[in-house]
Amino acid sequence: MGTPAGAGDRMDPVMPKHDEKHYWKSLEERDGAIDPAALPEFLAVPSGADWRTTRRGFLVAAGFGLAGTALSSCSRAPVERAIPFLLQPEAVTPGRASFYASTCAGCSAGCGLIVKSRDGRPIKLEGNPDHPVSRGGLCAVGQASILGLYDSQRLDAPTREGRRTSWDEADRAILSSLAEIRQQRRPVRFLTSTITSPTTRATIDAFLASFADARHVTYDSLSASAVLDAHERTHGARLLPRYRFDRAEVIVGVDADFLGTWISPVEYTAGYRSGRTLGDALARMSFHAQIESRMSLTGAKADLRVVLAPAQYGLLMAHLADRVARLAGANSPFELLAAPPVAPALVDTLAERLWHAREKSLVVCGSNEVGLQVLCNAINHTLGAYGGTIDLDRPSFQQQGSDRQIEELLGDLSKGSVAALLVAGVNPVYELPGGEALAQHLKKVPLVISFSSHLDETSSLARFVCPDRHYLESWADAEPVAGALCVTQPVIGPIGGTRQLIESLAAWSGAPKPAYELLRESWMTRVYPRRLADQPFEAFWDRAVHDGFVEVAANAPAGRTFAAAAASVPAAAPAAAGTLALVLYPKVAMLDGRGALNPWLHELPDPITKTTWDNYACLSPAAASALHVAEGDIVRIEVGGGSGPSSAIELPACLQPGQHDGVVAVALGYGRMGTERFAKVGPRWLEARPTVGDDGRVGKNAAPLASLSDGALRYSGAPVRVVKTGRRRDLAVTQSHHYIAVPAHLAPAGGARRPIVQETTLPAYVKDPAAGSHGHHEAKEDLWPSDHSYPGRRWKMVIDLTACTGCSACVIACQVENNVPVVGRDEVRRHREMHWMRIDRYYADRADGGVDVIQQPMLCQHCENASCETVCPVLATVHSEEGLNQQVYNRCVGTRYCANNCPYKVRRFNWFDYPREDRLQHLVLNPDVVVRSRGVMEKCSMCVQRIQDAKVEAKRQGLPLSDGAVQTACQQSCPAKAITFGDANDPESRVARLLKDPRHFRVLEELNVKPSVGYLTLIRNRAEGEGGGATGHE
Amino acid sequence: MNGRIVTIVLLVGTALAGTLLATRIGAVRIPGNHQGYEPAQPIAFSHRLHAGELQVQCLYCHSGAEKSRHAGIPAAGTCMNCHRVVTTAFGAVRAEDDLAKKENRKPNLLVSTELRKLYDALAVSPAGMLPIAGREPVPIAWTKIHNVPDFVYFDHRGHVASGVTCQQCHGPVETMERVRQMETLSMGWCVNCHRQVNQIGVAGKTVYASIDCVTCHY
Amino acid sequence: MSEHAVSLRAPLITGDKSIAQVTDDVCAPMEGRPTALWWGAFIVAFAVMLLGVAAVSYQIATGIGTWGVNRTVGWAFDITNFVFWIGIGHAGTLISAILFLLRQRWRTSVNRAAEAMTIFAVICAAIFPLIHMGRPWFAYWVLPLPNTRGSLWVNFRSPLLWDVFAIGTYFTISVVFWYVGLLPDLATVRDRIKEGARRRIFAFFSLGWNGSYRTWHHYEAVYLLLAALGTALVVSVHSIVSMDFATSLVPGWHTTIFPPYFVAGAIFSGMAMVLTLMIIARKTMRLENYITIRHVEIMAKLVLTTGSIVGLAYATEFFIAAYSNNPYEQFVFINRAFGPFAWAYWIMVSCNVIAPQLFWFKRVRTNLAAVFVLSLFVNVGMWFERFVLIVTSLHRDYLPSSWADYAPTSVELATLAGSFGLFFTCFLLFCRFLPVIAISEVKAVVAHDRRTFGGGR
Amino acid sequence: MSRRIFVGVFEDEADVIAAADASRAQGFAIVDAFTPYAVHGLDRAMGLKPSWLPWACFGLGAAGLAFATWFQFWTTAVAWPINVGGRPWNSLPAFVPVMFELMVLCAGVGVVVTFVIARRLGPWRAPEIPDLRATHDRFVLVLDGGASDPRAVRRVFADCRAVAIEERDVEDRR
Repeated sequence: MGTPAGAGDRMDPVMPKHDEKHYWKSLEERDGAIDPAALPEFLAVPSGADWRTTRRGFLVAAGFGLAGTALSSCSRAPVERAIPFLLQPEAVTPGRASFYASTCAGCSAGCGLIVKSRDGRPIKLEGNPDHPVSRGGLCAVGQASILGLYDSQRLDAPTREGRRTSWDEADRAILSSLAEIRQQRRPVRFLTSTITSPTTRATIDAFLASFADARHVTYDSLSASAVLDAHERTHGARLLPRYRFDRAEVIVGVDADFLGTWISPVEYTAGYRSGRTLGDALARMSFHAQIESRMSLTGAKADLRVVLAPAQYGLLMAHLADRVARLAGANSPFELLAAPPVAPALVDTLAERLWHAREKSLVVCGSNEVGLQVLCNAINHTLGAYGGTIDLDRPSFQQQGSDRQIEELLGDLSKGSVAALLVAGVNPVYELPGGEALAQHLKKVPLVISFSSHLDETSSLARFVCPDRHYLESWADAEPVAGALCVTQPVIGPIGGTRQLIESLAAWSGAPKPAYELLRESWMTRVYPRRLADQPFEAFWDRAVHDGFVEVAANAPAGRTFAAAAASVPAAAPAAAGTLALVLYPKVAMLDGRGALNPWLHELPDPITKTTWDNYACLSPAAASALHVAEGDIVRIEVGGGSGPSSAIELPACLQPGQHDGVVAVALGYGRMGTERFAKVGPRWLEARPTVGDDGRVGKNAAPLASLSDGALRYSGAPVRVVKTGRRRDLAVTQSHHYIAVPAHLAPAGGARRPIVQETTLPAYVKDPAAGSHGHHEAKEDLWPSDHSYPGRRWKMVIDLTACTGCSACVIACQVENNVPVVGRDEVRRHREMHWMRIDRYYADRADGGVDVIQQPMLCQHCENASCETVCPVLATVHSEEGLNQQVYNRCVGTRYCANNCPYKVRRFNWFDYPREDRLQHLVLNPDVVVRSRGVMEKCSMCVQRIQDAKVEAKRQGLPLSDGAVQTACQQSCPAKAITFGDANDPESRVARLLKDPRHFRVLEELNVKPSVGYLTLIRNRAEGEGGGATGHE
Repeated sequence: MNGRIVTIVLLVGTALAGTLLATRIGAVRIPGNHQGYEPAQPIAFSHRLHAGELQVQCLYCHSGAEKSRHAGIPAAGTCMNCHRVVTTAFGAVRAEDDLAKKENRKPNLLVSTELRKLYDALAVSPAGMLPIAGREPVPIAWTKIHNVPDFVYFDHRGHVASGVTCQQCHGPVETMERVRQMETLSMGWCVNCHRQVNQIGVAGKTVYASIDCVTCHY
Repeated sequence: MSEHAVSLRAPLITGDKSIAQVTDDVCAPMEGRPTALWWGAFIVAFAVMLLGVAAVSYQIATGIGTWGVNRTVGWAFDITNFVFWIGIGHAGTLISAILFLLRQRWRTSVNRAAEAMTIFAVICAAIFPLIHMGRPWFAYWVLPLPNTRGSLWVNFRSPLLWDVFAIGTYFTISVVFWYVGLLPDLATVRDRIKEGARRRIFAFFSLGWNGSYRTWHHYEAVYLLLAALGTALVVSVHSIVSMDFATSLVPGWHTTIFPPYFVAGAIFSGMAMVLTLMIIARKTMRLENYITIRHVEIMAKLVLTTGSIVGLAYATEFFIAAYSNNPYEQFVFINRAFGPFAWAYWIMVSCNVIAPQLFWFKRVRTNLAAVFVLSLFVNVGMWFERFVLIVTSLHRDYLPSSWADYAPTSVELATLAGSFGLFFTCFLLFCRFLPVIAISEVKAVVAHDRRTFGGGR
Repeated sequence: MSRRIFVGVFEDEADVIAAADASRAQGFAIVDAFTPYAVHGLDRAMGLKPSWLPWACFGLGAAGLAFATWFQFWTTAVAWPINVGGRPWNSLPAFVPVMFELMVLCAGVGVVVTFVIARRLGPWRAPEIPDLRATHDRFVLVLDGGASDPRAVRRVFADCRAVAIEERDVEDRR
């Protein structure tokens, strides 16, 4: 497929070429080149002669000049070649996209994909709507994972002692040393992250079987090990249950960011949203309470948010368990308990709500403390959640890591007893606390084989690196949830000489086979027997490959009954004076650092802090002022004595409202090896500043601050000292004013809070669906004659603020679809980010001292009376007859008047020609969207390229354009299905129905610009008028 | 007096410039307009012969026009559908046969110079059309004639679907030995046609051709 | 009637000049060698201009990104400088046209220089709309030219396009007016020169003017007509420039009082600049007898008046915002006075409103040094007025999410400096090569004075 | 053929006005006067009609206005009507500024061009000037010597304190 892809590019005349500007310039230059040639004659004439002659002289000159220009214009534009296939492949029609089902490997959640491939190049990943796990959504990380395919810094051949070598040589060497180990019966360890692929697991087992002492060690750097361990205790089976948020009516999350980063966010978001659906026939609104110490995406969405120090989770949950048990009539598992860390009334409310909705209520805990998880299970058991909102019969395999195993392995390594270590899918030296020590120990291991596709902290220490393929080049499968078998199929020929993990293992087991055969065989023997409907294997297989998944019988250890394990209250260590509790958390984009090589993810504003390109120390405003620290001040975070580099890092401070005053929160996943590449990101000019930090990397690695002891990888709770260093580093934030209210000292009377977002509470909504509305400002009288009707289609969009979680999947989806450039840290700092789709995050202070968070996706509103259009002198932005606000790049001269005049500030200007350093990454560009050159304005086009394609395709087939035939990129990717787009003139369309919804409102409607994008009121499940939530008191 | 001489000289010059202009007047055009562009192609493929004399349908080779935005240039494989058997002009074959009969020998295979290029590209031997061992096929690099700037998205599908004939934009290709750009392909040319067909329709049936910017620019 | 009024006063031109002396005095600086002072000034001005040229070339080659502007503050120095220079450009035509219509005979001593200043200022101004474009090489697209795009014209609804026509017309008419005024003087200079290239040049540009009274007769009519048109332009141009802002929906821009407010502001700044230049000119070029204290005083009065009007406009803006009770509007003005750009706002107020009030005192009006300093203050203040108007309105508009700050880059500063360099370079060349005072008109005044007050024959 | 003219040079505007008056009284044909500045009252003395240029100016202005009005309407509402921000096809109020500007432009530039042509001025015209000081500090009155008696002319000039009086033969350009 490699060559066709190449051919495709040249075949495709609309493939955006970077020299567009140059093409025009060269024309200018050529015209310019003629006139000077004519001038000398003109100037020569008058000398000596008197004036009479000069006029004619001028005529002559002009004549020649004109002739010259005319002649020059006959010359040709640079010759373009068109190179067709020699033999046309069936599947590929140049210029026509084809779609393949596959499975995302961005994380271990295993979401379903539809890969859009154009001329043999995958250019866009979309969610698979039929997929049993993800149900059509796809998160930011998943969306962005396509860029990794076109990463020119991927290893394209195996290396030995850091030098590249051939596969044969590598295999020979590895086989010989493996044989040695085999007959010396020395220990072999295979270290991986969670592997949901039955085939891969089987292959590994088969490979290890030939060794006397071999073990497959699994760990997850974002560990949920405690959940599995707890279930081992309480249910006798070490497994991760499948949480069914769609079934839950009351959800209590304890430190579990299940909408953002915890285990399977897309799946959970979809479920969560389906439990919070308003408007149409079935109106459901679950109640969600979140107990956490920092402001997480999930907490931001919660109806009730309780801010608590990590140390106090245990006590609170104990009280919860106690109350619930009482309500259930059982006797409390605890004799006496210390006073609850929050108002007792609050605990009562939570317990009662949970009990009231028993069997439909759910408590999830994100902590990695087995004790807490056991408590959690106990509560859920009492509530009858098992079998209802928690599914043990079809459990999840999305997290299998065991902290105990990795701890043991590290022990063995330090003893130097391991003979061979094979590392796949993990980067322990970077991810685990004590990485430096591990690095030393690895040197003692005779044979270290890494399957990493990059040279990272671990693979750079390995004797052999046998680079695995990108998942879009691979044949693989996955079983994220028992019974849901997903297929990953290659959509492009391998770029570079990589080899799939299972192929390598097969080769070393002495039975080399291509991955495709390995997979089919494994399915024949393992999956096919579990089929539900009887059909021949071929049909079964083809169906699976076509759909991307197949539902089969779950052969998981059947969920046992609950055996009350000794639930104890984890001791809450009193915080030592002058210390803060450290909380290490994964960012939505960066997770554990697997996104660290992806510029899109670095530039994606964090949904809460809106900061890009860095990690930072989050402090509550109170804590910050106590430390005399302002935003951007670099602070030093010291664990324990603060001795030794590993236990202290320096980061700029970031003030985070709604965070516990006793907590400092730091994001994981930064400071990774390989981020040096971003030194070259962004435009280079006089006052440009580098994207990377002083150490040449993006951010700092916080993993060393975590701890791995007695079988648990701990991210939070460690007491740290925070010291101000006196240095500064301004953060690159896309939003500099964070509150929906204007600064108090500048606020006009009554105008402090701006009516940008309409919100209300559930009871108010039930009483009056239009509650919270600021009144609709439909202009009755119009100064102008109504010259413009929209008889044909009328594209409109509605965004449900109640559904939107702010996860930012849409932002990346838009970036990929529309070739939005990456501009680098300095440009973002200067407020010149280019994202067409942004998510405005507002805080709103509450009476009780808490803070509410509002997420509002903001994109071009495609106003009917667009203020940007009237001011453009050259008609570069005008209105289409389908109601779109068109931006014509090639007509734009770049006055920026339109951007000034846009009340929503959604227009983006090309301040520079943004360099795309990695030429290979040009292959990800969408050929249906122009790559904008310097000096032109751009903005959301409502994916007009998709509209046009759908229209033409409908015309071609002589069919009407059905509702949903056109989906914008943001809409398609949204895991919460918050975005609806369609033809408002079609009364049957979903968007037309939502436009009639009483919740529907439009931002800044009073300006009478008549936006085509509307929003649905944000509704929180709270007592009417009550702010809700509470803050923990020490 | 001396001025008079200068005057005469310059009058002559002006006349010269005038005539020069007159001769090149046809070539006066806005930069970027390549009307009349007629480059040589790697293989001297004759549309007159194929589309004209032999009546091969345009869409037979340029099948993309129906289902993709690009009409596309046929793969060499498509040529082989016929040229597996036809290796040179029919007349030449006939003559060779007669000659062979006269000299009573087996007529030997004639391959036209242009078609040889095709076979070379595919690395097959004209005799038996079998791949030549150790020879890599090399794709044929045709020269694009109808170019629009990169910021213009023209889509063949819609036009073919609504019955616009190929000749309307590409001219009487079936009469061209070497293909030549007939129209200016300027924006005005497109827009005016779109305006026109909204009035008079295409091939009798009424159509709607939008003149929105986003019809072509996005 | 006005003649009568004037006649009661002391003669405008002091030193009991004869007509002949007028010619000699005015032509003296042109005919002598340039002074060291002139050379010094010229070299400095030219160097600064080159700096500006460098900055602009770098910006055009690299991108608008070399400026401090961002997604929220799309305009800053560029349009600030544009409006500033346009404002400066108003004094010339005002003095020539309006005062001519008002039969203010004192104008004759300053109108020539003022008109020249207008032209140079408009040139400086016109540069900015050009270079503020992302793709200046396509600037000609703003002109309604025939084209092959299905005759896609321009957007006549865009205030920016109105500017193109307003500025174009204003520039053309100003040049024509200035040149027509120069005609007789060019002839005078021509006839003072015996031979050589300079004579040929002056002969060329004086269009064979021979002082024929029949020509004078029509000339008077043309001059009057141009004055009338010029007056209309002075008012219209800045009104239209103000509509760039007034017709938008940016709070702080969208204000009905802009046209008169801008015109007043323009005259204000223009007058201040004339004062600055005249005070230098009369010293360096020994024209004390032509640009007398009285001229200075009259202009000081004008500055005081317009300054007060501007001050009133500032107040009115606040009042409108407060009274309209539109929260966005109110916020913008509170933010101006007390927000992040308060410093700029208060510079503006103190320079434009408070400082000129000193002109109530005759002692100040007639004290050259004081007038000079105050005129400088006004120049600074008026630049900041535009800066405040543009930046503070933009940086915090409707959605708090997109609020942003702004800081100029070195490139912007260099560009601003460069525009001053260009202005003074042009002006110095003008002083060197053309009569800085309208000779023929002054002669008329002198003759008139002699008739009214007598004088040695 | 050449003709004879009388040239009187005066030092003061009052004198030249007097001379002009006297000459008209005597019935001499005044060819022209040459002065360094526009002498008030000399037009009356010479009996010149008011300039017709204002009419030209008005006509040109009207033409400019009409063109601007038509052109803007045609481009925005007829040639290619484009929906710009929902504004009406014919947004007349928005056209006013350009209408005004074009009017002024045509009137202003037009009248100057007309003047230059009407008075036969031009870049390459050699100045026909009876006394070089006429652009400096002298006032010159030129009479047609055709009919009138030289002595009478001399007397009139002398009475008006002429500093120089001479008779010349000039090329007749009529």
